[in-house]
Amino acid sequence: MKLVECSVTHNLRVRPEYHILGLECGELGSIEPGQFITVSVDSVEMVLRRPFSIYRVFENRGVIEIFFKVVGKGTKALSELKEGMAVSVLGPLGKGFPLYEGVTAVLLSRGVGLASLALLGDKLKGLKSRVVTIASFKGRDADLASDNEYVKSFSDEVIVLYDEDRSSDVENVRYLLNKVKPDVVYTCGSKRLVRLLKELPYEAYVAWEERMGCAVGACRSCAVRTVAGYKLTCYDGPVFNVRDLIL
Amino acid sequence: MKLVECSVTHNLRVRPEYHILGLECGELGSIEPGQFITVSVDSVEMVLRRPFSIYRVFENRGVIEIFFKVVGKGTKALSELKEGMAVSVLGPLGKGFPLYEGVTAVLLSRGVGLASLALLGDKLKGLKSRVVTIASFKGRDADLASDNEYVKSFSDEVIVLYDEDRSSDVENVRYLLNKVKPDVVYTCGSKRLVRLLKELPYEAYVAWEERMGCAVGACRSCAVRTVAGYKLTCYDGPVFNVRDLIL
Amino acid sequence: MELDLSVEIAGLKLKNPVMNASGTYDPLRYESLVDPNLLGAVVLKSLTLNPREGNPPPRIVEVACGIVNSIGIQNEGVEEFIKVKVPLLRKFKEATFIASVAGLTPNEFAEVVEALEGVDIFKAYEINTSCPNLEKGGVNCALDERCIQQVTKAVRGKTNKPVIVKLAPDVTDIVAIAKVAVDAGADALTIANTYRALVVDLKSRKPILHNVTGGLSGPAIKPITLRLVYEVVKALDVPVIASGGITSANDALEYLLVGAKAVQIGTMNFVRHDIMIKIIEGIKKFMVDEGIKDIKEFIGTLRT
Amino acid sequence: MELDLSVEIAGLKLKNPVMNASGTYDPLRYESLVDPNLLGAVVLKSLTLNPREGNPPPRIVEVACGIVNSIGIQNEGVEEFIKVKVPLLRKFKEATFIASVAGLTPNEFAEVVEALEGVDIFKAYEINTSCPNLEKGGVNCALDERCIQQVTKAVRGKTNKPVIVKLAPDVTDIVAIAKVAVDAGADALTIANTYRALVVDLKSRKPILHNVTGGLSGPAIKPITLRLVYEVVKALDVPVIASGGITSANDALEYLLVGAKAVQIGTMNFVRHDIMIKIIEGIKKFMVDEGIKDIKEFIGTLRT
Ligand SMILES: Cc1cc2nc3c(=O)[nH]c(=O)nc-3n(C[C@H](O)[C@H](O)[C@H](O)COP(=O)(O)OP(=O)(O)OC[C@H]3O[C@@H](n4cnc5c(N)ncnc54)[C@H](O)[C@@H]3O)c2cc1C
Ligand SMILES: Cc1cc2nc3c(=O)[nH]c(=O)nc-3n(C[C@H](O)[C@H](O)[C@H](O)COP(=O)(O)OP(=O)(O)OC[C@H]3O[C@@H](n4cnc5c(N)ncnc54)[C@H](O)[C@@H]3O)c2cc1C
Ligand SMILES: Cc1cc2nc3c(=O)[nH]c(=O)nc-3n(C[C@H](O)[C@H](O)[C@H](O)COP(=O)(O)O)c2cc1C
Ligand SMILES: Cc1cc2nc3c(=O)[nH]c(=O)nc-3n(C[C@H](O)[C@H](O)[C@H](O)COP(=O)(O)O)c2cc1C
Ligand code: FES
Ligand code: FES
Repeated sequence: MKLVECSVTHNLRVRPEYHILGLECGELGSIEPGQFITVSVDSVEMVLRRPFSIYRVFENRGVIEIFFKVVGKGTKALSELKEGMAVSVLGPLGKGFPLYEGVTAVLLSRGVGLASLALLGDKLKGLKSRVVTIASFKGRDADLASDNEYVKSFSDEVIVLYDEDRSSDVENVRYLLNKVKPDVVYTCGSKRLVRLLKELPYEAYVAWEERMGCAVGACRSCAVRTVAGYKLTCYDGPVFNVRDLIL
Repeated sequence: MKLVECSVTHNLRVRPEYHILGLECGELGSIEPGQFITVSVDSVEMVLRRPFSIYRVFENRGVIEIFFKVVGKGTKALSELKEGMAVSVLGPLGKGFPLYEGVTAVLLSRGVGLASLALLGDKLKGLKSRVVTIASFKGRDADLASDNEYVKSFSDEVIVLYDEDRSSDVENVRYLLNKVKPDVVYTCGSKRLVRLLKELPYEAYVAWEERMGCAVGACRSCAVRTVAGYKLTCYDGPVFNVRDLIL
Repeated sequence: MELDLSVEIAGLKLKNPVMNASGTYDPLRYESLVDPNLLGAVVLKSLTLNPREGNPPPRIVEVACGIVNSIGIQNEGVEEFIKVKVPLLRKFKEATFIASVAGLTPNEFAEVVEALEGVDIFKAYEINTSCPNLEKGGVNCALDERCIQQVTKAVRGKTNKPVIVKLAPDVTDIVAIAKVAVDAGADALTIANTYRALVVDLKSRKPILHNVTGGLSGPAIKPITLRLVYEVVKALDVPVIASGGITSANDALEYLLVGAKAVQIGTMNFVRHDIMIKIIEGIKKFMVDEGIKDIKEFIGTLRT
Repeated sequence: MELDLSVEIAGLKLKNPVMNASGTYDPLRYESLVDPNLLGAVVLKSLTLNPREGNPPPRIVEVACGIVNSIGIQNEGVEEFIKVKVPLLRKFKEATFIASVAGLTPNEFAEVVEALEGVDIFKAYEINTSCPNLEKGGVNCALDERCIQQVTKAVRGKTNKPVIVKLAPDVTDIVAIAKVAVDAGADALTIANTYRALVVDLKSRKPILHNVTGGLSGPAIKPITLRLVYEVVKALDVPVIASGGITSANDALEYLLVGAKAVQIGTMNFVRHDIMIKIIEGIKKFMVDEGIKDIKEFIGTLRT
């Protein structure tokens, strides 16, 4: 974990409200899929740093990308960053996903939660696992997967679901998972999906999200209830076995 | 007085730490020399608007200029504004200098206080008065008058004084004023100069500076002591007869 | 959709729940920017019996997300106010005026109210208890339950108009002090004034305000004052007007959600001079978006 | 220039006046970013007798220039702490550790101190009085003079190490409560903890924190806590450690100017994780610029 001043290499608006921000940070140390960084937006009015999953890594160039949705003041400010501007980055933080070789894995994402799973898909592909990406979105105009070359590059199959045609209904997701019969499922912080995975027999991990203070395991702000009592999302997680979480 | 969103037309760094900011505000109404505007920098962390004299007016283009020194967080932020950015401007505010036709007037400024007197010089020139500008600065690298074409355009004479060669000493200023024997002297908020003018027999006015809240005469934050009790710098001033002020 | 923004506070009908906070707005000086007829109410600057010249400058300083002020209740005194200012205010025919009353002894509050009783434009009194009490060696009346009681009783004895007691926020137990005011006859409470604060300058090694300490206001204080309003509304059956750090319609709505019947805008009047009008518009927009016809149905609906 | 940054608080020598605030920093988790040996002191997270799991999430929320938290003193209990954590801390050989003690009854504080007495790495105790007092129906001990007195006395009876009582800021009269602590045996005071606050969400119409209210910290509170330190230093002859909204060397220096003997950094440890080191460097730079050789010559030199 390092605290570094990074410089913005690019800030792409991929959809209204969705941005991919490239940050040249030099050597951050080895990065596990599922780990995250925090960035500082402004240190007086907006005191807290914002956490984001590491979406993609360009190791040779010392560049990482985060993929975020504009939801409030902080992400608004980040969406306005221009090339060359400096951003304070802390990371990599937390513990990543367990990786398996030669298995069938489903990445089950909801919305921009895809950002927490992409780097994992990339790694799994390298480990010769079969990657089925099931990505659910509100509507077609929020679809972050269909045109996404990166996601296609590591996915053996990409299944896109929408609320607007009800294909994202839990029952349909259950049906799809049961059809794939994965060895392992990875998901992000949608409570609905985590609940579903708790019911199904597949090994499953989630990248959890909780409001954070320090993001390094010191302040105990980011507690999440597990079968072993409260755990810290930033330090013990953000990746948890879905069966350990008590929602 | 209007509250308008203006757009930055230019932001010139004339010396390290000194900027001229051009603002296209459309029709603000008639502007008297000595009046000021306030600009909003950020409305959460930096709650207060910042007051600046109106330095110059380009009536036909609906553009005004302010001339400011970077002294703290607000002016730092203003110094970083780029062309086309929006700035909230309130003005024109306060009461300006009394104007005289066909007289000999001295503009006696200190540092960036020149910004409060320039528009006045321009007006006096139009009124066929003789304008002697005496501008005092810390050192040659903070000299804002010598190369200033605008100041030269309205001044019949420009006398520049420095601390570094002690030409700005009060006694020398006294000597110079007594040599010019002006009908009226206009100055800005240097206490030392106001004290000197109180001792001299010339009619004299000062553009006073005090910390402000509302800037429109409602909150009573900007009190300045006068022979008639506290007056409001933003509303009764910022221009006062030096003899009315109690320092 | 026909929206009903009106609220009633101790019999006082307001066309909407948005008013200014005392000392931060003057309908005459803001005339070209804000139409006071559109506001829920207009609260005037606090008045004392005799003219007060206020504290020497500097009187205001900016801090992170706020300002600290020590005006010292500069005002012309109630007599001059009635003679000079009231006639000028009459032109705002649709405005609802509330007088703000201050004093250096409990009795002075009563005398100011007495002097104002004949002035028909005032529909209610707000009692600014954050004044030094000279009978008690200058301690802040608002921090002293006994003083709050005396002042409220003294004022209550002089008028049948609604008496709104404005409390200080920086007390150990706001409910206890609120209860004292209510028991002594307050019809409503304004919660709250500014927080005692200090700002110093490293270069000169001196306090920045001439008065040394001052009162903190602005966005910085909102979470604390919101908690105060929450506590009082939960504990007592008295209408509360909220004052503290409101910068937007959302901030105003948060106070209403917690149970305030109306809100006051203070510091933000210095920043965006037309903010009160913007906040009224923002509340309307929220009501439309959320399908709320009557703001009274929204007030106090916090779910805990 | 040879700079002397050392200060002494009730016999406890600190190499410089900069330490962390309890609950906002952990020397092990920050190890790659901050060398705890360089700090004036390291204050650990508050400990209770038994393990406490803390409040359900959300536990933290951002507000203008601050955060509001309700962790609920989640901790492993003093026994587990001594067994597991203390051995790990021993590697920081040059660090000065202060234990933070909490409890749900006055007696519990004493028991925690008793349990810690044998642990040589602790050079002093900070008593976090901002805890619900179960003997008094859960009211916050820090707001109750009687409870402050009982807790201080109970702790004082168990140790000869310096006892630093940490007070709550949101009280009517900080000097009165500080005096109670000092009279009951406190060697020093930490001023102050967080301010009770509330944050609500308009969409869900619910409080954001599961615990409803929480404590406000960060830059927003600095002017208020600075005033508290000023009042206590002026009134009482007791060393004060300041805690509240420090973001920079200048903020730290302002507290020292007013008379605090040392300062604690809390919330800002979340924002710039190496801030305490930066602040120590900034203080040194200020001393060089202003020609101050010994920080003790600067402390308390405010001119009013
Ligand atoms: C481990 C982790 C990884 C994340 N990865 C991503 C990602 O890759 N892409 C993405 O778009 N978003 C991600 N999020 C959510 C992202 O952090 C929030 O959307 C963002 O902080 C919102 O900031 P804001 O200022 O725009 O919103 P505001 O609502 O103004 O933020 C106010 C406060 O709430 C916090 N907050 C708001 N939403 C969340 C949330 N969902 N989780 C945690 N804190 C929150 C903010 O950090 C801030 O402190 C992640 C969150 C966590 C905890
Ligand atoms: C009527 C008037 C006209 C002015 N005209 C000019 C001008 O033409 N050019 C120029 O460079 N400066 C001018 N000033 C001073 C200018 O307003 C301050 O330098 C500026 O506000 C500093 O802001 P800051 O955020 O950089 O400084 P900070 O020190 O961070 O400001 C903190 C607070 O103090 C206030 N403040 C600081 N210095 C002053 C000051 N001298 N007077 C009033 N308030 C102050 C700020 O407005 C702000 O509220 C004028 C001031 C007044 C009152
Ligand atoms: C410059 C200034 C002057 C004030 N004068 C008064 C006053 O005369 N009477 C009063 O009751 N409150 C006065 N207040 C307090 C405000 O009315 C208000 O209660 C407080 O500022 C908190 O609200 P805010 O955060 O919206 O500013 C004053 C506040 C400021 C900033
Ligand atoms: C997340 C968090 C946890 C805290 N935990 C404790 C604690 O366990 N014990 C304690 O005495 N104070 C605790 N505090 C209060 C801080 O120690 C500090 O006094 C307060 O935050 C004010 O300082 P600041 O503005 O620098 O944060 C905590 C504060 C925060 C933000
Ligand atoms: S955010 Fe501080 S412990 Fe997780
Ligand atoms: S700044 Fe409000 S009266 Fe002058």
